[in-house]
Amino acid sequence: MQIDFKLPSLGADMESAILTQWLKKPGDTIHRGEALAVVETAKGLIDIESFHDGQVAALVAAAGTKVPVGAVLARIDSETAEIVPSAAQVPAPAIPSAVVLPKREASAMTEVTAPRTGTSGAAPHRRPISPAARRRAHELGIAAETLAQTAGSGAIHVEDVEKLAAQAAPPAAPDPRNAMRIAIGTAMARSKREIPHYYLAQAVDFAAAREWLTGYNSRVPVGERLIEGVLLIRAVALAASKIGDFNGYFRNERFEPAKSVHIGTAIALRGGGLVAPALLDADRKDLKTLMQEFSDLVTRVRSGHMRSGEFTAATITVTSLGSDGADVLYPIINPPQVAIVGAGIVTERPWVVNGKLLVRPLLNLTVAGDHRVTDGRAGSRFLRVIADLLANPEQL
Amino acid sequence: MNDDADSALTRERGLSLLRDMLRVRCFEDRCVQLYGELKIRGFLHLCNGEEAVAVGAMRSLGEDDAIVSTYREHGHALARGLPMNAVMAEMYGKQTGSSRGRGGSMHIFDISKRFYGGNAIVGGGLPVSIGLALAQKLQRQSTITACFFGDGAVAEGEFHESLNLAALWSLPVLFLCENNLYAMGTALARAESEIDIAAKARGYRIDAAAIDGMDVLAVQTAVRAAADRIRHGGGPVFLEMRTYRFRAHSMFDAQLYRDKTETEAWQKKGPIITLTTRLKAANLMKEEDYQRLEREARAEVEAAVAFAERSDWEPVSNLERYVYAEPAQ
Amino acid sequence: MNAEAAASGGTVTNRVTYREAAREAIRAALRADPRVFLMGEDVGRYGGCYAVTKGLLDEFGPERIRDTPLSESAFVGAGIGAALGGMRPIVEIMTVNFSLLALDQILNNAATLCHMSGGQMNVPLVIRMATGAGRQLAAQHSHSLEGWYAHIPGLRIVAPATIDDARWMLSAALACPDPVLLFEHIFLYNLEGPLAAEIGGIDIDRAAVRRPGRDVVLITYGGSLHKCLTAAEHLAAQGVEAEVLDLRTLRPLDDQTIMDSVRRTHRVVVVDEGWRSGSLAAEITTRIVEQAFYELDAPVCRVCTAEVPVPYPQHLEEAALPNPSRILAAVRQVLAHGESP
Amino acid sequence: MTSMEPKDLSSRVLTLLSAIAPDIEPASIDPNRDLRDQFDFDSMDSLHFATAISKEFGIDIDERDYVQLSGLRKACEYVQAKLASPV
Repeated sequence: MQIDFKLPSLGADMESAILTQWLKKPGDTIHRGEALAVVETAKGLIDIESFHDGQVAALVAAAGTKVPVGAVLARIDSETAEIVPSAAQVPAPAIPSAVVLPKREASAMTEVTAPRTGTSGAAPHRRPISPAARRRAHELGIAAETLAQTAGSGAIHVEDVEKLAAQAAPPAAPDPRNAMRIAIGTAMARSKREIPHYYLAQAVDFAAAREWLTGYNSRVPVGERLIEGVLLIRAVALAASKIGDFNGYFRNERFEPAKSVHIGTAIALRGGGLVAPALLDADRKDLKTLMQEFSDLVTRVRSGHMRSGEFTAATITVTSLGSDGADVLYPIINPPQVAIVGAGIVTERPWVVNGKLLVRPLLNLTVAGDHRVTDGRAGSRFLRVIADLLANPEQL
Repeated sequence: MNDDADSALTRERGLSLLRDMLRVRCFEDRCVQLYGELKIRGFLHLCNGEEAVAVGAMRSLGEDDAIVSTYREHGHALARGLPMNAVMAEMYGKQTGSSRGRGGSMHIFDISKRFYGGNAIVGGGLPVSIGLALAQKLQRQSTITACFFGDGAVAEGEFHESLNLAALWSLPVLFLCENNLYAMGTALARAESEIDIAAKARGYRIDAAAIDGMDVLAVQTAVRAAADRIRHGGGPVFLEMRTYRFRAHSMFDAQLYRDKTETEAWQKKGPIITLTTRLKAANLMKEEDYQRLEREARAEVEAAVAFAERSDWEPVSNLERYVYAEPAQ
Repeated sequence: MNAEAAASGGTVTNRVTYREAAREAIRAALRADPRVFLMGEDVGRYGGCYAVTKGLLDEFGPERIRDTPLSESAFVGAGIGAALGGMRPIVEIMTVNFSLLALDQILNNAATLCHMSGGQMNVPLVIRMATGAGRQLAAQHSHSLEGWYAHIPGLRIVAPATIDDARWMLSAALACPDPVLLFEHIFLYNLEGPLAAEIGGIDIDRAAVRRPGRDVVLITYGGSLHKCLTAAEHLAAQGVEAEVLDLRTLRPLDDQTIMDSVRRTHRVVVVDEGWRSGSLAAEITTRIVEQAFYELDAPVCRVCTAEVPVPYPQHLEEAALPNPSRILAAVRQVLAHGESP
Repeated sequence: MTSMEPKDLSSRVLTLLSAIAPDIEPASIDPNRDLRDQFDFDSMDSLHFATAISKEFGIDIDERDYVQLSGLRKACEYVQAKLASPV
């Protein structure tokens, strides 16, 4: 079998050598360990030995030439070559390529772009701005250039940026309504963006509730009378405590059921805007108590004496359009809550009762649910519980 | 592994010693070829010519004795019984190597064989060996520590400090100096004012003797006697093994510092030839025995090469492991 | 130096290796000053572990090209003593890995004698050492400890990374009255390139911009310089102009040139083969924060060797050491920093 | 209760309205227009208004009469009538 005799690597950092002298010629026999040639390396002359017994078949590299490591120097006919082929032929597992610098980094580098500030070349005196100030300016939407033009020459710090931002603000006191509009907008936008809403509507025969209410109110002085809204709040509270999946929060990617039932009651403000403070533990209070608290709540909203906690305590919200408005209201869930019940106005409508067509005061009740927590079947069950309670007001 | 060194030379004992030396010789020669083919990288220090020191010494040391070696350690490791597959895989830097591929030729370790590894710093193992001996002494153990080093280490400060401390505290350490006449490229006479190394050791009041490092039987006998003396509280012993290395100091050495004729002269009285001649003279072996043992040795080496070739690389994700002790699994 | 260069003299350049340039520097020093002599392990008969001193023994004889036993503490101390005694020794420690055996002599004698003696004695000694990893020599033979030595007041530390510096830095070092440690990264010995025939006044006090740039500066030295130049070429193809700053002197650091680069580019990557904790890169980063804080558009990014003993297998060693891929990743990071998230 | 001067009555009713709806500017109220249209008066506001009038003037107001309190003038007329002929 004929073997290639290659220039071996003789050192950690040897890349090539000069073949100075052949010690054998074609036809000569060669023994394992016997020197075949002499090469000149950076370290001096070194004999290179054959690892096989056999006969020199041909000399490939000429004396005096510079040869890289691994280049074929000669060919040897070897009898002993039948033993395991030299390791070179056995495919070594590849060294993981990820480690080697990929030849063309260009593709991986496409996203590298020169920084935007093209002026960084021979920029004139550059106003020192602290990293913290730079970040604060970014947050407040103030461009670095405008920062640089501020008076003085010292370094610009965070407080300078905030002073600048304050001056830039409109002189008039910010209109509170505007701030609330932004707050509502942000919450509703986030709700639309994050919460997969599903909507269900059901018409409810409100006649029994109205009848019951008129009877109740006729037996009590003006100050203790109830309004339709509180019946709905009570019904939703009882339904929420019965079916817990609609009462709680969706946070950190999972539903947290609330232990108590606080009903967020949507109260419209004059001239626009809405707040939904909570009536606490509405499932454990009777209609009389609920009405007093609800009445007090509206009074405080009207006079602007709200307690901050009341805004965040609600575990589910009820909203209605009052006595004149659309028939059906499709509300948006108030995050992080997971459901909201809406009530349109009560209107006289044809309605079949025990096969007879009658005129009845109907209330269009809707529920919007967070599909991450509940689905349509559960929603309609929840709606039916509310409807049944309203149909049997004595249970409220 | 501790058969009786003093008994008369038998065929069985002779062939066993020859087999072990041939395993080392074939391993080293194959490494030269593998280095040429870029399979083995870094530095490579071969012990051709010094096989008798490795085999003879390891034959006379106990399984629980501690061994400290140098960067010319392949013979020590194989004679000590480290599996050839693991040693070859370590030469490749594979995960299955004796040090998970992290050490390479100069850093082969095996705690199960109490083989405390090679050391790339000349003389670096000496202070460590007297520490191991101190632990054995303090724990009243019957084991000893054998420390291999070359004549080059004799010039290091650590040689002086270690021998003095070993003698001062009468520590159970056996100093085995492989004097192969060259410290890398510097002949002994150009490195040492006193070239009788055994005499140097006696200066520290340590029992010292010079041994023919080419005669495996002499080495085995001397090490056995020294080990017994130490085991029975005789304090440190120093054996200067006079030997010679047939190949370069390491890969990339043009051997400008010595003459080819000197190497050839020593090769004629090498450890393998010396034992083979003696066994044949006492007709305890024939040439076919030699051929069989060499074939078996070469086959074992090829199996180890194949094992190393198909072994996996240590994944890069393990790069930072073993810098500190890992919690017991 | 091949024949035709020597014959024509003048500014003709010819192609040499870093190894040959370093050898020529020693030869020129030996010829120029009888007080100069070379001492080290196997520098004579063996021709030098990295063959830098091959042939010098035949040319200058055993008195000035002195092979030593393996006794680093002794012969480095001897170098200090000879310098005190009026000679101009060049001591070769085979590699920085063995210099640890002579650390006491270097720190407690060479670096300290002048100050301790109230300025009476100085130590005009040059110590040359090979340094760095990348040849799979495993943990004990792959250290990069320039940062340690650059910590020591009283020492001058230089790192010639180009063929010109390998050829001309030594004379400046020998002229210095204080001890100078000169580090030659093992990857550089085979580097081949043009050598300017005569460069007057090469100093060892200034860093050098090897590649001007605009968008980021790669601050490095020694064996990492060429990795940075490779990375810079890749970046140029992306339209990113990277400046490459070769420190050349590691103690004292050339703060002025460093800060000039920072002011031009505002984004910094420091590439240092030492381990990150307490490294030269850490010192440089701190000085930039102290002196050019407001020039920074992004935190300084460091590319150092992973904090592990350097492993033997090629793919683990490659993963541990600074390499062009990791440098490019660092550049991406500093360029992306501060852009709108 | 003697009948009251109309001016006196309407100012007292206006005061009541401001009490229950402080967020309404009194000057901006058009007495003739429906409070619901002008200021989104809801059922709670109406109940509060009715309760306040009932307490102020000591008259009982049936639920069915809320519609007569839907504007300021209407409310005053309702109270006037109630006071004139208490039922």
